[in-house]
Amino acid sequence: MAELRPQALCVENLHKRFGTQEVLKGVSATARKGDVIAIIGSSGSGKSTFLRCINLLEMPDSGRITVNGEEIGLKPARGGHLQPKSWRQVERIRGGLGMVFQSFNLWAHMTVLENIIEAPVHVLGLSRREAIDKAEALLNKVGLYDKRDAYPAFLSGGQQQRAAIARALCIDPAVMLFDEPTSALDPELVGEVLKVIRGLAEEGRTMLLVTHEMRFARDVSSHVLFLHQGRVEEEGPPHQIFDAPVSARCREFTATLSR
Amino acid sequence: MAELRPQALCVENLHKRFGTQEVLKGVSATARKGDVIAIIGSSGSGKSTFLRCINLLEMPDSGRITVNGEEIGLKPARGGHLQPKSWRQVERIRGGLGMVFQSFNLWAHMTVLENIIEAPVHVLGLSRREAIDKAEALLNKVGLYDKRDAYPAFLSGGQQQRAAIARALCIDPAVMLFDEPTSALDPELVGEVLKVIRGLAEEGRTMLLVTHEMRFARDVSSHVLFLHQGRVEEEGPPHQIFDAPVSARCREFTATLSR
Amino acid sequence: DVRFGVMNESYPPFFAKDASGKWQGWEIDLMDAVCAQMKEKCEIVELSWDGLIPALQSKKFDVIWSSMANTSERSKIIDFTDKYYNTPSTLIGPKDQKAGAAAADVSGKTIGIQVSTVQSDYFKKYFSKVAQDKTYQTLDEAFQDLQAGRIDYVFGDSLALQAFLDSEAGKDCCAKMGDVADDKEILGAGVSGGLRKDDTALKAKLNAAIAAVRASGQYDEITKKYFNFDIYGAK
Amino acid sequence: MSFSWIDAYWPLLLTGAWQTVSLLVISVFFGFLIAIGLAFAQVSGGPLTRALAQGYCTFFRGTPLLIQLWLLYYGVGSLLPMIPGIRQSLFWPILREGFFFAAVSFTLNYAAYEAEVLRGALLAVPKGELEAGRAFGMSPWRLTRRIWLPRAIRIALPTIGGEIVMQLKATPLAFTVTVMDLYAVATKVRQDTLLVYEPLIVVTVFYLVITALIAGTFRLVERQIPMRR
Amino acid sequence: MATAQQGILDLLSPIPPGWGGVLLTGAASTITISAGAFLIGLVMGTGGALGKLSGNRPLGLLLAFYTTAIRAVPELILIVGLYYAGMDGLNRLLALLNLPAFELNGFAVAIAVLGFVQGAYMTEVLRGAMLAIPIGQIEAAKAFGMGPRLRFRRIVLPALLPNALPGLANLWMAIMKDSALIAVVGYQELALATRLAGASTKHYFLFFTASAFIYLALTLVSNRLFMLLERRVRRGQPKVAGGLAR
Ligand SMILES: Nc1ncnc2c1ncn2[C@@H]1O[C@H](COP(=O)(O)OP(=O)(O)OP(=O)(O)O)[C@@H](O)[C@H]1O
Ligand SMILES: Nc1ncnc2c1ncn2[C@@H]1O[C@H](COP(=O)(O)OP(=O)(O)OP(=O)(O)O)[C@@H](O)[C@H]1O
Ligand SMILES: [Mg+2]
Ligand SMILES: [Mg+2]
Repeated sequence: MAELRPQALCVENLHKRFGTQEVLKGVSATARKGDVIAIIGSSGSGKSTFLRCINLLEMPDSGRITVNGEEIGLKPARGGHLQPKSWRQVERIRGGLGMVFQSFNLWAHMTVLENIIEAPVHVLGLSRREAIDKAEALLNKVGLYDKRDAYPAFLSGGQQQRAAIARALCIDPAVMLFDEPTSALDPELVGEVLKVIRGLAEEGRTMLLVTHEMRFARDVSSHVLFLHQGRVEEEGPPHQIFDAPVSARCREFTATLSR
Repeated sequence: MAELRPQALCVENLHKRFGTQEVLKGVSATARKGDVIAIIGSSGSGKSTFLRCINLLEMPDSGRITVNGEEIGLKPARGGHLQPKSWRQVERIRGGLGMVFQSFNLWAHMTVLENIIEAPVHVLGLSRREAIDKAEALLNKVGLYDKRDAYPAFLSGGQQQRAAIARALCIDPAVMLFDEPTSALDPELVGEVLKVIRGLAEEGRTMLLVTHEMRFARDVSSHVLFLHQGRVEEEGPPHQIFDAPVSARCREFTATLSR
Repeated sequence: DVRFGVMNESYPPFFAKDASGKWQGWEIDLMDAVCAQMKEKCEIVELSWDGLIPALQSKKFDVIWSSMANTSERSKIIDFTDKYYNTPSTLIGPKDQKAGAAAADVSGKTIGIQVSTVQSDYFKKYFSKVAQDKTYQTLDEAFQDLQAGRIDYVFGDSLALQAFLDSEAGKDCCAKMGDVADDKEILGAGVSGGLRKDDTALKAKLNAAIAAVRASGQYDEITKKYFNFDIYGAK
Repeated sequence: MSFSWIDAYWPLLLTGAWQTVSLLVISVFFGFLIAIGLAFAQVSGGPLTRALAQGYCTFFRGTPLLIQLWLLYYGVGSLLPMIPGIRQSLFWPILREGFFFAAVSFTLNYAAYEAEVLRGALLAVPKGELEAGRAFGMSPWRLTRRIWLPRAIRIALPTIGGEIVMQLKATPLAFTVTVMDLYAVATKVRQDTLLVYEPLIVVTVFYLVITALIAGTFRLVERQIPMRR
Repeated sequence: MATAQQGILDLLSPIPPGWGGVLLTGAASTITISAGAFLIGLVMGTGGALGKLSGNRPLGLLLAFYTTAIRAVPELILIVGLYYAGMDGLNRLLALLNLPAFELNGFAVAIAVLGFVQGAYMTEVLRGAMLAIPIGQIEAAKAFGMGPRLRFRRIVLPALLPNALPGLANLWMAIMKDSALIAVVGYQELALATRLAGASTKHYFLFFTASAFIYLALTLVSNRLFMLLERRVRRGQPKVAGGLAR
């Protein structure tokens, strides 16, 4: 059944090095519309780098990236890495990718509300009114309505993270890249985010989700990727990864779950 | 038995407001030597503020703080909050409190190693050699030895968090304040941190630990504080809080654990 | 012991500092002569124009000896010795311009003047209704604008203007348009030494010395070294 | 203290004040625009544009403004009349005025100083916030306009305020090209009357008012966004 | 042409009657004055910035007055006022008390005044730079028990320098030219030496160009130093990636 849905994101054989350290050694992933792919792996295994390569915040050294059937044109640049043929294309594609950063990266000179409506108004061209309505609905959903006029520096960690989630959701992206979106959230809010993600998946949106919370990964994902030292060590549906992992490393890693 | 151990930290009736919002409405907590107190509660409930008030990064509006039997002298200041009578005393006491920040706050102009030896060398007066030896042992413990000469901006989230933990441990503090020290760590590393904390508790160190990972809280703590809207809604040993909470709110909150 | 305040920017041929730091020029020679007459040891204190008055008043030196013209405005603040030179005021302009130095001649033209000179007072009284003025910090700048065609006349002290007309650049472009009609009230006071108001003893001494130097012929001797005419002006 | 001279000089003082303010506003406004370009050329341009921008800043910050003004007015400016027809053209009345040259050279000079300040501020914007902008598909232009520049300007505000005051204090140099700004009027009064302090005190009061206005405006703008301190 | 060549060399020769030596001595005193004023300014500015950020109301008001008033007052009036009027007053007071008159070195007074003014500008530059430091880094220093001085030396200073250096470099460039004001108390630096040479010889263009080159050389050297310093203090900062903000 899953095979009938169109491909939303396809990453092939991504390589990336920082200096002499090869962080990604040929990582591939494919997501169909409505997929929720969880990416797990130990700290420093390259999860964030993988996500950041997809929207070209980091330039990969080699590999191919296709979003919604459109391949990002890449050409070799000086310095050994790739570089987009057309920045226009990259910007257009980025506009359809929502991203929640591990360190939130809220814009410090804007209030929460302004942060959220920034991209809808100035990238997608929504009217301010529309954007605000939408943003307020999202703020309600993440329980941050009363903080909408606060500046990020005055928010608690969890509040910042929720603002970042709302910001990413507000552009209605077809594909979402979440880098540990629940790291600063309490279990109740994690549950809320879980619900939101499920809802989005049902709407047919695609999600890549880096997380350290195995329970969350298992509950939310349709597919799990286990990254280890820059390679996909194992992948499969959650029940396989968590209950019957094949590779020794993956077994070790997920074993702690039931500790 | 616990009653025989000397008091390491005593916070009485702490109040704190930001503008019109009262964030802490009289929070008290007592920790004896070797206690590990977990502080849980929903996002925005004032957990970080509570920790930050203890070492006076935020000035409380009222309340008393006693560290290792020495009460911090506070006097009212203009603006309605309190203010230390002697900054000297505060600095001395802070030197004995290790803190891991929710947002890590590594010093960006220093390498990981320099970050870690900074306080031991310049506050405690350790020799550079000694401090480096100690720092390297800690880096090994948190699995960051190979990144010791990297600058924080080039580390992954989890690596930054581990550096921050090592930095706090390196001053051998009698009391440690951990603000979500495992939020960016994978389950294996969480297990490692758990071990470290247990080891420290056995050495007789005292820990206050804000966390969203209930399983972790339950495994590591000797006492749990459930904060809700700026008040201690419920407190007790972990098995009480997690298995038989009295208050409805706490029941609701911890219920998600077994989801 | 008398200390003479000299402006620290050169104004040749009256006073100029050479590369080895020695002051020379007509006014310096005159100073030496006056000092010899007074039997005083003299000393030069050099300061920028902005420092002259305050330094005089706080007794850092005793007399301003720096080609300062005596005007009624100025004599409200400090006292002046008798004049020791006074030169006519001249208009110069491009060669092809019609000569003449009356109000009718300059009508509708732009005249360059150095700031706070007697000429600027003269302009105000006689030319301001018919011509426009442009104020310069130094005459050298005015000469450049004259050559560039930004102004039609330069109005100033005949000595300085003549020096310019004698130079390479001046020879090519410009010529004397004429001396302006005299006005004793504005142009007549001449250049004198500036003194503190209460320093009447020194004033008397200096006046006597200047008169003696003039009477003895020393004045003309010094003048001859620098000029080929008498710069004392009308009595 | 004697201020009776004001009676005779007030029309001059007024035009002087007007000249000072116009020079300040013109040079700060256009200089700032140029500075933005120069700063970006330095932080994100190619090697050539970077070198050009750096060279510009070095030259204009490195040589005295007086000399720049002098070269422009007496050097370039005195060549202008040699261009045939220019003396008859519409622009001659502007081109022959020192004001034009003062405004131009002040603008160029201010741009060089401000570009340095902006360059530092652009580099001080946290990289993550720029990445967030990019991740949302902002084009470089939009990212610059909405995130990078506003954020950098905010970081640089106190310094920018200082640079504007410095520019105000530099305006008296215009006198060397015959512009009678307020300070020049004061100089004239001082030389006419030999009053040492009074004319300068009038200038000081005027400068104080302008500086207080600048400082107040900047304080207001700074307060727009609360800072955690 | 040959004579002109010869003339230029003669005019610029370091031995009188050439003016080269005068220009170079002038340049040396320009550097002395500027360096002195800059250092005083740094001290005042650091104090001022810390004071402004301390949140102490009376101190804040005092410093607001300092930065507004001192920047607004023309340096000339400060130097002249302090050196002449100020000292007159002082000496009159001393005379009343039957104490010997007191002589200040004009050179020192001018440097102090210029430094005092620089301090007002630096206060703002440094305040801005301090505000741009992520607050968490300062909090971390506090949390580890660092006292204000240690904190400033080890954390605040290295973290603010990258943000402050461009502004400080600007001030340094500006003070090198403002040092010309020293002339009102009777000292001579590069700018005045240039004008003297020009007025005495009428070769304005030559000497202005020569001194422009000296200034430029001073600038290039200071630029280089500031650049090396900036590169050093920016260690650990990631580069801004890509072309124009991709
Ligand atoms: N500096 C500040 N100024 C104003 N309000 C603040 C400030 N810091 C925190 N707050 C507010 O105080 C409340 C408590 O914040 P705190 O950081 O203590 O929450 P927390 O319990 O740590 O939450 P989280 O789990 O999300 O980190 C929040 O509503 C927050 O918005
Ligand atoms: N800009 C960079 N320059 C150099 N090395 C980097 C850079 N960014 C990341 N790295 C290194 O690349 C490796 C992978 O980093 P990445 O952030 O992808 O890890 P991660 O899997 O997201 O880890 P975590 O779970 O801790 O966030 C790490 O060892 C990190 O130190
Ligand atoms: Mg990561
Ligand atoms: Mg918190």
